[in-house]
Amino acid sequence: MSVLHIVNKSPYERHSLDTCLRLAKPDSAILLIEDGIYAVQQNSATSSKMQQALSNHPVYALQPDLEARGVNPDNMIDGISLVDYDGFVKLTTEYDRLQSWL
Amino acid sequence: MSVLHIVNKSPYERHSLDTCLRLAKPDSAILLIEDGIYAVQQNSATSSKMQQALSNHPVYALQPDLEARGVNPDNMIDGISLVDYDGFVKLTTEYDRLQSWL
Amino acid sequence: MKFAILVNEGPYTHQASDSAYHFTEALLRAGHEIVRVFFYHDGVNNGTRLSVPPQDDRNISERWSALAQQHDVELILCVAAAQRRGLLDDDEAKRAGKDSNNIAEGFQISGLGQLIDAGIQADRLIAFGD
Amino acid sequence: MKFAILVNEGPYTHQASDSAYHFTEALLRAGHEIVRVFFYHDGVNNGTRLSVPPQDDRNISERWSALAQQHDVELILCVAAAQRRGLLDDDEAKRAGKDSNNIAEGFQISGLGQLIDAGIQADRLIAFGD
Amino acid sequence: MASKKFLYINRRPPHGSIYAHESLEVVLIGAAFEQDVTLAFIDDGVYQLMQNQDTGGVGLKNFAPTFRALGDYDVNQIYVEQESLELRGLSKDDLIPLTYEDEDDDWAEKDSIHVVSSAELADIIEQQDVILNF
Amino acid sequence: MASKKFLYINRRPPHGSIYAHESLEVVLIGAAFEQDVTLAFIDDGVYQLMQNQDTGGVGLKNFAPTFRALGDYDVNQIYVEQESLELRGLSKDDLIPLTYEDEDDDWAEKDSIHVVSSAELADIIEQQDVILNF
Repeated sequence: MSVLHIVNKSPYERHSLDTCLRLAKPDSAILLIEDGIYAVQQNSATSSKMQQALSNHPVYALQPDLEARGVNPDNMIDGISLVDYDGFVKLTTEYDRLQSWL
Repeated sequence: MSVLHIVNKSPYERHSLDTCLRLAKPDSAILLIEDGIYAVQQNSATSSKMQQALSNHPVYALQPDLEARGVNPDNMIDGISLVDYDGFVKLTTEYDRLQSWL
Repeated sequence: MKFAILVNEGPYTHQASDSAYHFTEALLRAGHEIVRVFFYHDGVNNGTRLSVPPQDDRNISERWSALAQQHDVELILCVAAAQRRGLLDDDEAKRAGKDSNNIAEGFQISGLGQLIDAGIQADRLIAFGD
Repeated sequence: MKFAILVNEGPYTHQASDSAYHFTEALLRAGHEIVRVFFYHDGVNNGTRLSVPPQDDRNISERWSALAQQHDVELILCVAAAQRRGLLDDDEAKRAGKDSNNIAEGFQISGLGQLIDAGIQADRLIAFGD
Repeated sequence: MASKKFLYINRRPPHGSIYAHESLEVVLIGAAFEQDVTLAFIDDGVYQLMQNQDTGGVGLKNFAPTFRALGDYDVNQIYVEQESLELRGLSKDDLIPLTYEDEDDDWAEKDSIHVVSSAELADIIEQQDVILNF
Repeated sequence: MASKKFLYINRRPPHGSIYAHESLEVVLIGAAFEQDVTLAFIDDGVYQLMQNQDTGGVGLKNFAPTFRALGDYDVNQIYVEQESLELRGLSKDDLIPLTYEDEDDDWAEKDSIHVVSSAELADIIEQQDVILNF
């Protein structure tokens, strides 16, 4: 397996997600943590970008970070999977390399 | 006089400059410091935005920060004025309120 | 004119403390009065006396301490922010049962009210941060 | 599997240290080996023993110390980053002529080579930061 | 001492960093000084007011409920930028309802949150004496 | 011990924060470990390589000249993203020239900097064992 890209920045204040999506190869995965969580919201300025990303990459979001931010899972873009910290660890074993877009 | 808006973030990584320009009233001034300096470069993705800003606001850039970053003053968008730290202080006395877009 | 300065980031990591220092020096050159320099968030880390920067680099904490001494400038670390981050004076250390303190000469620990008071007293409040 | 963890931000200000801690706990739950937790940039501030957070809040430094003790996890602060920011152990303090030190139990100060070595030793290196 | 108009501008999301939390601490302390206080939530700052924040899983302190106390501290001029909400797919319904009791109107309960346009917010910024941005 | 491929991704501008400077310190230390080292400059990271940086006025340490030493440390795979340069109105001529002497080619002086497209950079990222992002 290839790279797990980890994005922890809000897509509205930083350009980390854009750069990640520009440089992530198809089949590499994307995990949203911390303020990166805000990219999951449907009907937002980010949603078309994320929908396109989902056609090339598995996309995950860290549930404890989602809950902390009060983002309703019902308002998540379809196709994003939630993981907890144990699932986060599992992902990091399934992908060969980890790239944190700090 | 009105507000001196101070922007210290790169226009390519953060949205601070956009928010500043959206919320700054005409005749308020804009001072670029630290990584905000990169907004001065002509023929860049930021230059049309800055040219428009210049029609509504006096725009200043902090020269020591410009020099630190190796930005050539010859490549600055026309109409931006350079100030040193003494000039920065002078600006803060000429405008009634200071707003740092941190 | 009376100025208050707010520093929101620690030394070295962000340019904020450097910019604030150069601005404060320029204020003094121009003869302005400095009500207070208030350190908040990671800004409290400017107040350590244990910093050992490389010899060819600036010593940010000592530079602030010297400014305080030479120009009688009040340097205040927010107590709540400082406690979280491990910046303690002798009193705070004793109260918390800690075996040592680490605050530098010229810095004082006080409440957030000093920030509001600075905003009220000063003609201009300027913030430096990330 | 062997993991190395890099923490680039200090306690409380950014979530990085919290995320790294919860991730490390989950690694241990899953039975993975932890080569080293390396603290760089403001991350070195996690190693203070002088932190006094509010009583209803987590104590980030103590939590790392406890993890080191219970699971024999190596916690390394980068020496150059630590010196700049005023994090010293007893040796460093004496060498620099400082009157006290402030490092917490379980943390050690060492060189940047330990980060590279961690990258070489570990099957996975993961970074948490701003 | 003359009263000054203080504006706190909140542009950062909660939890990813402590700025939002420590900013609220300033507002609460500041409320004791009897100045005229206004809060503005812009950009990612609007996320600070999201309902149903549950920080149990990340082990951070949840300070969002504290916003509800602002009315009791006479902090009831709270402006949220419409453009910032829309960009994020949010509306006022997603935000914690904040209210105060209006002593000039027989203690009627009133809404503290006002969703305003960028242009209105620009006017509000111009009316202040002291602006703090976290 | 088997050699690993290390990639350092630099995305932050210099001087506004210390990340770029402390990242370079990692690269220099890492060079002693005889691993395969690649550097990538993306987004604002390209500003780290700007010519004529003069930090005298801000009193910060100017670490830019240190990049010239990388060739002597066998760090000569330096990739700069074309898209990042263009967006900023920059070209390779604005960057510090970095070179190395190729021992496999009679010590001929060669260019260390390669301006590459996003697609090429994506391939380079996929070929690494350890990725460090500052």
